[in-house]
Amino acid sequence: MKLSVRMVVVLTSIGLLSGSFLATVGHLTKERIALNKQREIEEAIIQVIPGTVSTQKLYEERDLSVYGGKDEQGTVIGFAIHASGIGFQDRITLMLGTNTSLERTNRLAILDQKETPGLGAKITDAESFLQYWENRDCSGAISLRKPAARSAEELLPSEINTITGATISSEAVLGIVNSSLEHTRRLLKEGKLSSEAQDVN
Amino acid sequence: MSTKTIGQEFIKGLWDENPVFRQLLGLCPTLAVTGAVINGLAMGLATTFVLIFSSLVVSSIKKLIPSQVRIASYIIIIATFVTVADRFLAAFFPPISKNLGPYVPLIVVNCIILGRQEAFSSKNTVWRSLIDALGMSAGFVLAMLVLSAIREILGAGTFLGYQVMGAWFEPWIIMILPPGAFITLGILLALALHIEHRTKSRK
Amino acid sequence: MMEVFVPVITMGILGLLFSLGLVFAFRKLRVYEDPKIEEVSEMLPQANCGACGYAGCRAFAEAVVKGETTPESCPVSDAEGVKQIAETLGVTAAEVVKKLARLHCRGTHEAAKDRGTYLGISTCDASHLVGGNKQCSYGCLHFGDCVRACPFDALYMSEEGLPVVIEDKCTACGKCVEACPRNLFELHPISQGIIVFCRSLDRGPVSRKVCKNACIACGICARACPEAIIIENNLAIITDYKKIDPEKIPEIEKCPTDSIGRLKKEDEG
Amino acid sequence: MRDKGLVVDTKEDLAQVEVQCFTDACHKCSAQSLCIGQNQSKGLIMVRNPLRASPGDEVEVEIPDTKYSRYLILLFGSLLVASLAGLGLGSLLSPLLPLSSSATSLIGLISALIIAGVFLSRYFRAKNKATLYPVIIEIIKKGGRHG
Amino acid sequence: MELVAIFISAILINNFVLYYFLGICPFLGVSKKIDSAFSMGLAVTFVMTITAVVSWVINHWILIPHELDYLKIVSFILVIASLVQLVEMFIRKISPPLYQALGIYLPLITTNCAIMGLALLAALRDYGFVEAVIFGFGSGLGFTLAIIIMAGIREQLDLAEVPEPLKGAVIALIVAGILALAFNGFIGMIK
Amino acid sequence: MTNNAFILQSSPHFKDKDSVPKIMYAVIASLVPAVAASLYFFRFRALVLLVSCVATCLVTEALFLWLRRKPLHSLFDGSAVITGLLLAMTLPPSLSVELAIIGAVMAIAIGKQVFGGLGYNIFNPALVGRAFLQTAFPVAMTTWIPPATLKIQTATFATPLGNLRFEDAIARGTLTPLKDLFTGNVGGCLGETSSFALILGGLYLLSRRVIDWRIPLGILLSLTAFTGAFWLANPEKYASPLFHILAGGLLIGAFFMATDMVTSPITPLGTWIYALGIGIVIGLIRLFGGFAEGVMYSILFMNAFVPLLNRYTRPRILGEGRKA
Amino acid sequence: MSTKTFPHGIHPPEFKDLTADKGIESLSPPEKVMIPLLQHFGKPAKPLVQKGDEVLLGQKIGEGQTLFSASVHSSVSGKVISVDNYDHPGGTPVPTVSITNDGQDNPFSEKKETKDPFSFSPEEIRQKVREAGVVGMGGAAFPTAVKLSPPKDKPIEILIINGCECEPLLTSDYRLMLEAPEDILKGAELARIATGAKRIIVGIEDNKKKAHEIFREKIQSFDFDGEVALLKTKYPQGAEKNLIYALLRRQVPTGGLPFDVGVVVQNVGTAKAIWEAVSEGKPLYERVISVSGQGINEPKNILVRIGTPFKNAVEFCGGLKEDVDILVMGGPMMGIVQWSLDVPVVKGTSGILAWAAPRPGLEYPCIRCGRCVDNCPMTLVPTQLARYVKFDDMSAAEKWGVQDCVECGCCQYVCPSKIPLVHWMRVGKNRIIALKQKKSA
Ligand SMILES: Cc1cc2nc3c(=O)[nH]c(=O)nc-3n(C[C@H](O)[C@H](O)[C@H](O)COP(=O)(O)O)c2cc1C
Ligand SMILES: Cc1cc2nc3c(=O)[nH]c(=O)nc-3n(C[C@H](O)[C@H](O)[C@H](O)COP(=O)(O)O)c2cc1C
Ligand SMILES: Cc1cc2nc3c(=O)[nH]c(=O)nc-3n(C[C@H](O)[C@H](O)[C@H](O)COP(=O)(O)O)c2cc1C
Ligand SMILES: Cc1cc2nc3c(=O)[nH]c(=O)nc-3n(C[C@H](O)[C@H](O)[C@H](O)CO)c2cc1C
Ligand code: SF4
Ligand code: SF4
Ligand code: SF4
Ligand code: SF4
Ligand code: FES
Repeated sequence: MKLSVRMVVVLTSIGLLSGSFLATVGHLTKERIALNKQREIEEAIIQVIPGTVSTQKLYEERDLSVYGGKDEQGTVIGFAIHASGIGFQDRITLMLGTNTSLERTNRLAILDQKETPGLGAKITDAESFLQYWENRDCSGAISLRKPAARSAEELLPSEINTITGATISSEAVLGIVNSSLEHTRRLLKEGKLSSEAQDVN
Repeated sequence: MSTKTIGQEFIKGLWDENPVFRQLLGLCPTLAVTGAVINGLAMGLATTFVLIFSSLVVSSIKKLIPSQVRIASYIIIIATFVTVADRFLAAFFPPISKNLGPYVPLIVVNCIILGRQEAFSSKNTVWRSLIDALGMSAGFVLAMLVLSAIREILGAGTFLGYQVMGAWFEPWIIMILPPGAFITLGILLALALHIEHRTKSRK
Repeated sequence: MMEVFVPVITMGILGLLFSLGLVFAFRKLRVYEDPKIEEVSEMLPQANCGACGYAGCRAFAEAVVKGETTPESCPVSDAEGVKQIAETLGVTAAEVVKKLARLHCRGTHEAAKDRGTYLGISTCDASHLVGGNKQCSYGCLHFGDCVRACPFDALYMSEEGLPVVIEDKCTACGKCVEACPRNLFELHPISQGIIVFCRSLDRGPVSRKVCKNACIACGICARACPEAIIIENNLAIITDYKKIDPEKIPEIEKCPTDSIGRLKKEDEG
Repeated sequence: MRDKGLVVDTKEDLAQVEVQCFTDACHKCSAQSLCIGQNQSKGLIMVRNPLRASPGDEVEVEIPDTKYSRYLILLFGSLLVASLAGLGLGSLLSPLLPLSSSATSLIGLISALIIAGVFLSRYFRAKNKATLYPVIIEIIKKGGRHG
Repeated sequence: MELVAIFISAILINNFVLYYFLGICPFLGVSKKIDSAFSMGLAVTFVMTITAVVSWVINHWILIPHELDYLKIVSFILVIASLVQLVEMFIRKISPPLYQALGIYLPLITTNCAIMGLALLAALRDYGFVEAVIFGFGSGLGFTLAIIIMAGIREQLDLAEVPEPLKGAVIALIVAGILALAFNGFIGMIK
Repeated sequence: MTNNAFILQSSPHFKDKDSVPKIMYAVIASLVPAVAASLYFFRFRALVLLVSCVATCLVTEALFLWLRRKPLHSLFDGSAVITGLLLAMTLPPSLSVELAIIGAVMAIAIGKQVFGGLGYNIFNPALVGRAFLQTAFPVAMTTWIPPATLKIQTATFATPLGNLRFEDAIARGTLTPLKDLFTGNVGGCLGETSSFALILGGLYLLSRRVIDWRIPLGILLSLTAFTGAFWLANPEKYASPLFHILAGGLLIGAFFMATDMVTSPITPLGTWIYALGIGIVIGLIRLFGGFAEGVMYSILFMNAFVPLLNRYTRPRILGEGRKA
Repeated sequence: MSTKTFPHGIHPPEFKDLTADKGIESLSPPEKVMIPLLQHFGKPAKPLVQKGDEVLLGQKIGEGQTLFSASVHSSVSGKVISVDNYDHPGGTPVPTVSITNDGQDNPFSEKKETKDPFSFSPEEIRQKVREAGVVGMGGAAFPTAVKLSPPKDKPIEILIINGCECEPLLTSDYRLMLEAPEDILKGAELARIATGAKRIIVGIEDNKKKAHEIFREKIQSFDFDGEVALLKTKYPQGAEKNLIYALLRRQVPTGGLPFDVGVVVQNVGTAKAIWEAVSEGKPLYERVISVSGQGINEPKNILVRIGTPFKNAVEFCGGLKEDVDILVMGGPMMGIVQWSLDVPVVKGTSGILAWAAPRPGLEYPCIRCGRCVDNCPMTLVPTQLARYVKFDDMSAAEKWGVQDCVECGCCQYVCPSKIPLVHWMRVGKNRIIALKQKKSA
């Protein structure tokens, strides 16, 4: 009997000790981790909506969040759509900046991807991929030029270039963008993207 | 228990009882995060941290723990330090933390750590356990370094992100991908066995 | 306050539940055993060869502890080990009679002729199945099944084509005795003086034709030492090793084919 | 698989035997130290004892390992099927209940597992002794302790 | 269909062993015989499915509401350990001989990073309840598929003249590498 | 009449004349039309790749035989030559020689010799080499040049399947005509372009009974059924089964690679399952996967199942299961 | 008439024309005969004579002791010079009675059977067959009396007379069928009576059309329910399990005997020996053998006394050619190699063959071509079996059926890798038996 009691007591106290220790550690790191996450998002927003001074989360659900980028005056100068979906092998998370009417793209940033290095991973590469996303007409669905056009000028305003040898990744990004754009448009129409809704911070 | 000198206690982890090459322990993280040297190194260091602190704690309270609940106690202790390591990385090195993904938390099930507690720390003094943990960690870090260096150099032409191969070099992407991990580790293990065999037969 | 309280309580409860589970499991799983078994077991060579007649080293340890057998019954342990075990158990160890495997054939490549060009599988048992690759139907086939069977690397194939016992390594485990399809190995005490190095039952003229070193049943040895050696089925047989008179050994060793006698240097490892 | 072993203890028509292969295998296993069942690392197993071997006897034991695999497959297979079915049913029923679908699925899962557990224990009660225990097929050597 | 995608990808594309390198120990350790590989696979699948459920519940009903995500590691590992213990006791209750046969690899399940990895990945990806379950089940099946194939190959390699230094783990790793190559063919099938 | 001259062996004492080298050289002979076609369509590139792959395979094989202290006569059994030939035949013509050499080394080293050499490998060595290259150098391995006969100068060029899969060929009406597929006047790997040459070689192997007829037949059947179902449902989007049979590496795979005896099942039922499986996986990958082509992956994938298939499809022994 | 056959099997070159048209010649008894006491499947017979004894032709010199043992008789009259171990065509020496021939051929028993042989009871027939030491002459040399005693619970419906002689080169059964068809049919009728079978089927391959015609004609004169079936020429058509399948579509259970499907199979030579044993009380002391092969100068079919050294038989046929390098007792597919011509002809010797073997092909590892699987008449998987044996996994080998291998050699014949598959099977069977013996010991 004595042994059993000791077993319970020891294990419970180890649990209690570890709990308190972890509570401390958790408490100490919590803010910093939250801050890291926020900073990552903010930096991305600033990158995809040039001129942003402050940001605000307008909408959030799984796989899709919409942020507003504001100028000094506090007016929303563009939306930053934070979305993710399945790529060549694993998830791709991206941030797309658009104007407030959701008709033109600003810029695209890829936040997280596990595509093949040297191939699909070129979606993070400005020269081969991201450059084509600047200033596209996104009032309708954006489409992919395949085989790739030789220069950006050849592309239609609503077209982007494929990465040669990585059609799937290009298509995946396109798919994520198109569906999140459409979703966001719906939200906009339903009035769920009012900038007064909630403030980040 | 142990009759080894302190020096031997440390050295054995590097080769004779190298957790990866000789004991085949903790292969999952070894394979998973060695695509780049920086990740392998970070993982190695995180594991080192957990191993050292768990060994210290376990060896200092070993008398208090009834043997029937020892595994459970070790798990809690290890998990605690793993959480610390995980939080620390997330707080101060967010990119690395992101790259390592779930593999840092997975240190908790790394057989090396639990195995060392069971086989060593629970029977030895704090001091010896520390040396043993240091040796084992060094062995683990060494393995991670070798593997990740091969994979990164061949797979990307870089070492710790610096270009080391000439421009002529066409990176073997396979090396950073899962098949390359398996095959490289396989070949390294074969080499380790071969070396072991050689040294043994020479004795 | 809650911030610290909740995790501490959560962990406490988890630890409690977990330990209760373990206590429950533990109380159903206990077994008792004599700690000496473990101790003895650790002193044994851990070859698990079964030469002692038990299922393995642990089983032997158990038997020793229970007094069913004696420490020296493990043929693989050296004298030192046996003494150690005996001391642990507080008994006196008997003298170990070390045995060795001995080959009863001298049909080297040179001495024993081939039957023909053997094209079958290169193992003794396979060759034996088709009558063997040697003209002698009783002797060594040279493919070394015995060498492969030896768990202690105590056998090797000599240049002349016969398995040689390395005395230091041989533990008399008997695996070669089992492996040889022609039953050419036997275990003998290390002090054994005289051995018949042939198993051929062929008549003298025949065996002389097929192998230079054959026993031709001439009977010189049997006449020299009739109380211990007889000729049966065209072969000299030592009926009782103990009755061989050392004085008569030179007489016995007059065997024209050297197929009986003491071990020679070349037969040793 | 057959294995030799030493009878350590007997109880009714079962005997506890220490078998070689388990110990051998365990010595090589890297998870050896984590073996929760202490019995395993010593290679102690319970076997049927129709030959009435007594402690100290050396016996040959037939371990029906392919049979184990079959029954383990059956066991885990049915538990799996049950849990998935329970989950599915639970989530289908959620509109009828004032609970979230995850809660109902969980309830479904747990109840399905309990039901499956009851059925399985019935099923295995019949099987256990008859076919599943390893069995002593031969007493190789009588030990010293008889009577 | 998102769920189908999760399921297929867990089996063929993001296979736990061949892509995430989780559960390598049992993959190398219990893949010598097909029968035991299969039962090990199913045991892992079952435990994975249940773990997916339980860890989701813990995560979403306890940890997230109380902002305790730093207790994730500790609580997951304890939950998994208790779960295995529970399974163990259940089997012990219904069939002592099976328990004694299984005993050898139950510990391998507890310390198996596949189970823990599953709980963590499901949490990391923010899966919903049903998704988590499908993910757990699919990953288990993927593990089972990989380990059975491996066992088949290794039984065959027992009858091959594999060079001495390559025997055992080495050849198993190389086979795993080629398997990973072969499974690559399914990449991109899920979009 | 000397006694010692007789042979000692177990029965039987009569043996068929066929031998491993004869079989291997038959395969090499059957590859002649396809090799000729590749030389015709890709000229110098083909020559360079063929020679470097075969030579590297032989050298690697010799090296391993030496390391393993095996008799060197196995070098000339022809299997390494086949591996080299087939590897080269499945490479894009524009691939650089260094990469081809890496592939050939890998094919023999990790595809064959680590398992114990001829007869013991689980996976098709040539395909292991190719899969290694494909994964190590995905861009180089998916960059195509047009055959010399087309006399066009472009840096990139699509294979018929790539064209179908990634460039909406049916919708755009640019699907490669079957005639070109048959003669081989299209882009693609060295040896896969000319269906005619491959069929010729395949028929020769079938007539010599070197390969098991069940394998090509099973693959063709299941691929036809699979792609046919989709084609019938939506011919606007999916290509016809005939197109799928003639395009890409299907024929070389079905006749020369899936039939590799070492890596295919030995039991009749197992062989059927294996062949049908390959066809279906090819269909899956071609229609829904991330790659235009699926022959290599599907053969490797099914290779992995061969030990299981052998084990679970053991034929019933004559009289087995009858009551005694 | 359609030819019957079984699945799988092979077509090795036949070379039967070397001796097919040569009538049976008698070889005069040699100076000295060596008669092994083990010429059958089972235990050696117990010697009844000693060195120096005088024996007569047909005198019993070895008594079969157990059930699976057969008596042995002297094949000459003369003096016993030794009872000793002597080389045997089986490969290992066995106890052998050596007798010098006095050239008189004084018969041991004068008494001629007076009673009509067909009126004997089954037990009497068996008794006479056992007395005469008759063993199966189709290869296995199984004591015939045992075969003629089916267990009570296994009623025999059909007696098959095996006239396939599917082995290449051999023609002794063929000549026997041409020259003594009536004796064979009479012996068959006796065997039918002994076993209680209702029907007799004579199976003959279609490369022996002449024998088939003769039998179809002769069988008319017998009043039993009989049939002469034509079988496709294919090896091993004569193997009893395949023969039974070909003729009756019945499968003998694995590990079972023809009894289990109500069948007994007897070789034509055995049938003739049964007739002679019962009608004349003549023991089995001589038999017909083919001495053939490209290495024999004048291939012939000859009637020889048991115990005659091979040398005498071969010299009677013109001796060996220079380039001979293989000497075989039995057929080229299942026969046993010999290393010397000194061994004696035994009851199971169906032929002595010699030829110049082509240089043996190099052995390669198995390339899993599956030809062995496609040709094994027992539908085994020889390559896998050989691997199991080679890597010493005897339980797997047993599970995959090594013990069902009849050692016909089809697999090895077709194997392009030249793997000694049959040798592996035999090693495997042997090891399994040894393991079992060790267990039971
Ligand atoms: C190992 C390997 C990795 C690949 N990785 C990617 C990738 O990350 N993204 C991608 O879109 N395509 C990738 N591909 C190529 C695709 O499978 C496919 O061939 C390509 O998307 C077709 O595009 P193309 O028509 O532009 O060549 C990879 C191929 C291989 C062999
Ligand atoms: C132990 C044993 C018992 C046998 N008993 C009988 C028997 O009672 N009746 C019979 O017809 N054959 C019996 N056989 C013989 C076989 O059926 C078969 O005829 C014999 O082995 C020769 O066959 P083969 O010439 O095809 O090799 C027996 C064989 C063995 C090994
Ligand atoms: C592969 C093989 C081939 C055989 N071929 C013949 C044959 O051609 N003629 C024959 O009489 N027996 C042949 N036998 C033997 C028969 O199976 C069977 O044992 C025999 O006919 C029984 O008759 P017996 O006991 O009178 O010898 C063969 C056996 C085997 C295994
Ligand atoms: C019909 C046939 C097809 C073959 N196909 C291949 C092949 O696709 N790839 C290859 O490397 N070797 C092939 N070989 C050669 C050989 O079998 C192969 O290298 C073995 O797998 C090596 O063990 C083939 C041989 C034959 C007889
Ligand atoms: S005659 Fe004697 S010594 Fe010579 S080989 Fe035979 S058994 Fe050996
Ligand atoms: S002693 Fe026996 S086992 Fe050893 S080589 Fe000679 S015949 Fe073979
Ligand atoms: S395995 Fe046996 S029965 Fe089958 S073909 Fe080979 S020798 Fe004949
Ligand atoms: S015939 Fe020979 S090479 Fe072919 S599978 Fe059989 S054993 Fe292997
Ligand atoms: S380290 Fe992953 S299962 Fe052991």
